[in-house]
Amino acid sequence: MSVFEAIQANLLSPAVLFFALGLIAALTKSDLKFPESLYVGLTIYLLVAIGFKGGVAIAEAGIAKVWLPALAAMALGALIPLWTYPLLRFGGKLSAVDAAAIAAHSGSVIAVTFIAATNYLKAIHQPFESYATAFLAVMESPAILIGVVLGKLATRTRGGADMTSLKAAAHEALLGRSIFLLVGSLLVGWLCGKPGMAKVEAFFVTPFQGVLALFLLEMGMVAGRRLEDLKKVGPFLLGFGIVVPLVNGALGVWLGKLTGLELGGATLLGVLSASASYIAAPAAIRMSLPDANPTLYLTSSLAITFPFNITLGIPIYLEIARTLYS
Amino acid sequence: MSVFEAIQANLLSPAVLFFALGLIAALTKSDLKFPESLYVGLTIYLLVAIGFKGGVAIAEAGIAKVWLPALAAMALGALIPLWTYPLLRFGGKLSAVDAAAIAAHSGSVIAVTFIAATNYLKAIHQPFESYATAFLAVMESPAILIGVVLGKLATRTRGGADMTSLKAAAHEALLGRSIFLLVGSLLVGWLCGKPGMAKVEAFFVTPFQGVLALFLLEMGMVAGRRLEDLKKVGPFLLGFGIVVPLVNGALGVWLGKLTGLELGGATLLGVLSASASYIAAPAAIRMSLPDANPTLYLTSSLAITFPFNITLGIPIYLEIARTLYS
Amino acid sequence: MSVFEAIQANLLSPAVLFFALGLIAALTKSDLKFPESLYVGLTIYLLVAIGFKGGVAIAEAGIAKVWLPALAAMALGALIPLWTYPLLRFGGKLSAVDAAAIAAHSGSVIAVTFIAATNYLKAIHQPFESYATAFLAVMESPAILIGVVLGKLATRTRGGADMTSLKAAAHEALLGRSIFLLVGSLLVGWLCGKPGMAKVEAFFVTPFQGVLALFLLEMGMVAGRRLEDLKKVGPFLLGFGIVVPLVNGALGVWLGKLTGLELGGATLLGVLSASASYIAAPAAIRMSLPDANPTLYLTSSLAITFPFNITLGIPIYLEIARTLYS
Amino acid sequence: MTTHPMKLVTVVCEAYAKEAVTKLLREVGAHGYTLFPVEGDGSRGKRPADFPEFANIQIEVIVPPAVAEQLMEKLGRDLFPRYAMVAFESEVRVLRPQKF
Amino acid sequence: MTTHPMKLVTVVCEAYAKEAVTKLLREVGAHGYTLFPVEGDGSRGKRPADFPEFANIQIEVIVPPAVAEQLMEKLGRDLFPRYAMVAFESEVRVLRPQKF
Amino acid sequence: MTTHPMKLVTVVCEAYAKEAVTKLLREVGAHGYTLFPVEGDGSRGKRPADFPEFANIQIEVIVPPAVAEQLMEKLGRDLFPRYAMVAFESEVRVLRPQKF
Ligand SMILES: Nc1ncnc2c1ncn2[C@@H]1O[C@H](COP(=O)(O)O)[C@@H](O)[C@H]1O
Ligand SMILES: Nc1ncnc2c1ncn2[C@@H]1O[C@H](COP(=O)(O)O)[C@@H](O)[C@H]1O
Ligand SMILES: Nc1ncnc2c1ncn2[C@@H]1O[C@H](COP(=O)(O)O)[C@@H](O)[C@H]1O
Ligand code: NA
Ligand code: NA
Ligand code: NA
Repeated sequence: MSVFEAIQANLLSPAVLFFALGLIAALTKSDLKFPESLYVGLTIYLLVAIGFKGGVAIAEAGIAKVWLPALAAMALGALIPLWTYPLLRFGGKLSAVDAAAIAAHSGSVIAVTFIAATNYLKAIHQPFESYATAFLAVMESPAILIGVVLGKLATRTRGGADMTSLKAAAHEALLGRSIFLLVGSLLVGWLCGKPGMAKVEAFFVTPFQGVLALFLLEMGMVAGRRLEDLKKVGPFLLGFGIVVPLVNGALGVWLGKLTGLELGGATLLGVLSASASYIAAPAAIRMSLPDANPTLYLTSSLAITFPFNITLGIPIYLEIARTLYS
Repeated sequence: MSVFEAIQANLLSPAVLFFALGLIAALTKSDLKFPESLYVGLTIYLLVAIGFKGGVAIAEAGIAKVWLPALAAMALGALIPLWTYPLLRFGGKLSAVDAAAIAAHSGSVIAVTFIAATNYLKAIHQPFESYATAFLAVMESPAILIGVVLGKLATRTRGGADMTSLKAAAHEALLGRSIFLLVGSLLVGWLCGKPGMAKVEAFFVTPFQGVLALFLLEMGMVAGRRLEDLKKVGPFLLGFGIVVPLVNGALGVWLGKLTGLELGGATLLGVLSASASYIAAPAAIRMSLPDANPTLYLTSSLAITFPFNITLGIPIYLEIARTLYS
Repeated sequence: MSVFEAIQANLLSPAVLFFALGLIAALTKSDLKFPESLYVGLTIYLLVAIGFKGGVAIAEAGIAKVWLPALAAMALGALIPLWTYPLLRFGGKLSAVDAAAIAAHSGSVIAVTFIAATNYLKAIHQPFESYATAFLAVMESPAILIGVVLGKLATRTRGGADMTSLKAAAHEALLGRSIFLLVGSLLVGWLCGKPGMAKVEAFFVTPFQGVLALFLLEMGMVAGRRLEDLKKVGPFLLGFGIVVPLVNGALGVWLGKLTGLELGGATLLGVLSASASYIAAPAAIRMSLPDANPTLYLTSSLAITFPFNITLGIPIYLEIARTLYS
Repeated sequence: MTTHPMKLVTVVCEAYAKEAVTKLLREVGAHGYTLFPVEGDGSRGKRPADFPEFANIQIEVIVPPAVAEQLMEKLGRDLFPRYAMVAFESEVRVLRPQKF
Repeated sequence: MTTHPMKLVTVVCEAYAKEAVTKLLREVGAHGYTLFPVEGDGSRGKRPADFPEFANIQIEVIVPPAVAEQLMEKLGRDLFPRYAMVAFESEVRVLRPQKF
Repeated sequence: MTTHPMKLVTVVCEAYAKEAVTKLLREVGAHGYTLFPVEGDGSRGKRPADFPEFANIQIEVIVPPAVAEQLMEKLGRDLFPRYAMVAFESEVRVLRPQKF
């Protein structure tokens, strides 16, 4: 299968098409709207399901196989903000706090993109390490923490207040609802193992792809509403939102190979490095760096990087992995 | 199986029994209540699932088979308000705006009745064209538009204002949430075809009938609350709500045969013609003909036609089709 | 399998582990929160599913087998408040209204514990009578009614007002949403029987255990928030919340044997007797005995009896049954 | 267009008090009310509204001044001691005084 | 810190009137509004808000007194006869009068 | 029954400002608050409340007049520049002044 065919197969999957339908709903100003509690319910389901599945996979594979690439994933989460910050600050001429906020986002990860990638790999029969969910679970916190510290250092003037909001950021980065659910379900899955999976598989695994399609319909609407902000962010961020994921994706794949992952797992680590959170990170940043401009970091991660990744990015990272592994 | 047995089998299905349970909840004033977001979530699920399945069916059957009966369905949607309007206006002595509103409702369609009919056909092993969902998707808009135009013509006095509310009605009729979801999911299903279905079947197809049963529990409660309005609507509308669906049902079956549908598909076109919306149409009418009295059109479609159709109507339309096709 | 192994198997099930995760979320003050409508949706699903399944089981088994143990269950529901009331009043030195409220709770039942018990029995391949759900459906109302009457008798001073709130309590005890849903779905299942089950099994049965796990995550959070009230209730209620379920559990098992149940069914009757409602009963009591202190009865049933039952209690009641039946 | 003075009485309380409050409203002769699902914090702890026991509502009712006084008095006497509850009144102006 | 007087106009109505009310707000020149999903009871029956037909909303808008008067007048004339609706105004004080 | 004057301070803001606002309430010494999930429209665009980023809340707090003044001042100084937010105060009357 050529890259071109791979991209086409991805574009015609229900998940991506429902995402496009959501975009259209937003652009045609249809009155379609998901109630917030439906959004929350879908999120809880997806995080618990992916975490549980990953935990069971770790129990099967044994921790010996997982710790090294997981550590690499954490390091990557912390390093990405460190290299993107100067790029944004000096290349993009952004204010310190905006640069820090966007840097935190590029280091962060988003479960939906990861899930879409696993579905894609499954669809084209490319095997992968299911315990890769562990990397999803550990990459987010370091990225957010580093980003917030960068922002605070750059704006330290009021002293005392900073410590409390750093603490709030740490609380959010470690115990915020999406990370808590993901890590917690991973642990539950780990403790349960295969016998536990047998009990709940019909709910957490079988219908999973359909739920994802419904969720992407909602995400399409949310991203669609941000599309008009593309004009506001300027050409630098536009390019940043596509080129930096490509670089980070390659970095992730390469590090995956280095730490002993197979082709599938390395692709997933690439996808994670390339992805940028538009749920957990914005919440943490809005609370700990309220002076950063949400239009910049949200548009970049939600309206540029996210659509790029789920349409073109995923097949490209796989292609990068194939090149590296051949 | 005799009509009598067919009706009995239908009445003892979980869907119809849960509808009855909902009626009882409303009549005994139990404090049972579904949160609105659960209602919205169930609606979104049902519309997306039915639309997607229909789209896949179109992809399988090929557009060549679908376009003619679909066109007939659209024509039927537009014609029904045109013949019921004078009946309501002169037979029922209703005001022009009320006649137009009720006429729009009789032309419109309701997904739940359609779904109940497909389940019924499946249960008694009567094959049908799955792409019939396409008819569901195209009948609603013409009916609402014609109804609103009739109402506007009859009450044109204030000139300018009319055009803007006609435009609002058109927007609602074409992009209102239920039509948007149905048509959009149909297109997605069409583009995905069988391979897409394989991915999401476990969510959109397997549990579908159970979700419908739960939804009908809610619909029973909503219809039950309208039951006391039966006294207010008078004997004409009571008869109208049962006789007109029978006529339209026969019309639909006949047109289905004419345009080449099999027995099952013709039955479904009959069910669609006979059904009356109590979700999309009321929303459109309340916004574009606010002077029409909701008690009249809602009671008629929700408390008379809908319960009649899902209990007795569906087996009757099938019987009509059997007679016509034998 | 020894009791110890049985308990361990239970503790490592997804349901119990997700409950623990919910406790941790509450104790670490994570901002994880389920929207109320998700909670309501999960409750509706669980009650309808369990009721429907039980009704189908009754249809299969025949009413002849069910009526005697069901009657015993009702009697048990009424008797438990009668023996626990004096214990609370004179042993625990509680006020009359508080004693009545707590007594009502110990007689009441909670679907989640029952469901967890059926899952547990299924997991260890212990057969049981599926129609046991009928006992769940009939035990709650008598317990609440007796409890409220006890409370009213003890505080009768204002005359007239009492009758109206007794009537309100009866309405709540018989038509309150959880009892209505459970009894109603039981009837629907009974009328549908096996053919109806075939239609909705994929929604109401297959994913059931997974939904339960998600629900217990929420219950863990709710129970966790009550944990700090443990200090307020004093040692008597702490002991009461564990010892009384053990006594009632043994009583239930014994009565189950007496009325002809097999080992599995008797265990379930024991679990029901031992369990205490923290949903339906508090609602009824808060409305009809508003002077009772919710901290006492809620902490007792939600933060003591419930966690005890789903972790240690269930395997213990099974062990009691094994001893009695050997 | 002339507007007329009325009182707006607002009650914030645990959801289980709904029946008791609306019964009181009927007794004093209010013609309607509006109910909000809310979250809250107060002397009886946080009410995050994710579970019936922690659910909170706000009920607003427009009534003539005399009815407002009666209502406040009964709320304070019968319901304040039993339920998590706060109540206050304020001045509003309406178009159709006969409606309330 | 000085605060400035403004009017708060509150509209409680069936959810289907949302378009009509927000259109009116734009016409009279309001700069924003806040919308609450509510339940209610009134002369046109219970609105338990579990189904679009029975859904109820409250819309609050802060406007200068002159705009409030205009708004109340139009509400009373154009929308009261057509929709389940209640409206009232009250006095509030804000920090940034130019915002409204 | 005698009622006592209090101030009701209302804050409408993006949901992400919740922590910042409730922290401020604790600082000025408020004893409770009520929170409404709302939708809205304002100078910073529509907030349809279907996604955390577009979620909107209204927080109402009853406080003595002096506290209200302090609260409004801090809101205007510390939070208005950072968050989508509107705040206003109005006069209400309560039964138990010591509660607030
Ligand atoms: N000072 C206050 N301002 C606004 N709302 C309050 C205040 N105090 C209490 N409430 C509300 O009233 C409910 C019951 O209050 P309490 O009985 O003090 O726990 C709380 O959950 C809040 O929603
Ligand atoms: N007296 C009242 N006080 C507060 N809200 C009211 C009152 N009357 C009506 N409402 C609200 O306004 C809506 C429409 O009122 P109505 O047109 O009287 O049915 C009701 O559903 C209530 O939410
Ligand atoms: N004039 C207004 N009246 C009522 N609420 C408003 C008004 N302006 C803004 N709001 C509310 O305050 C929120 C934030 O306003 P803004 O910062 O102007 O976007 C909006 O989403 C609305 O909910
Ligand atoms: Na990343
Ligand atoms: Na029709
Ligand atoms: Na019990």
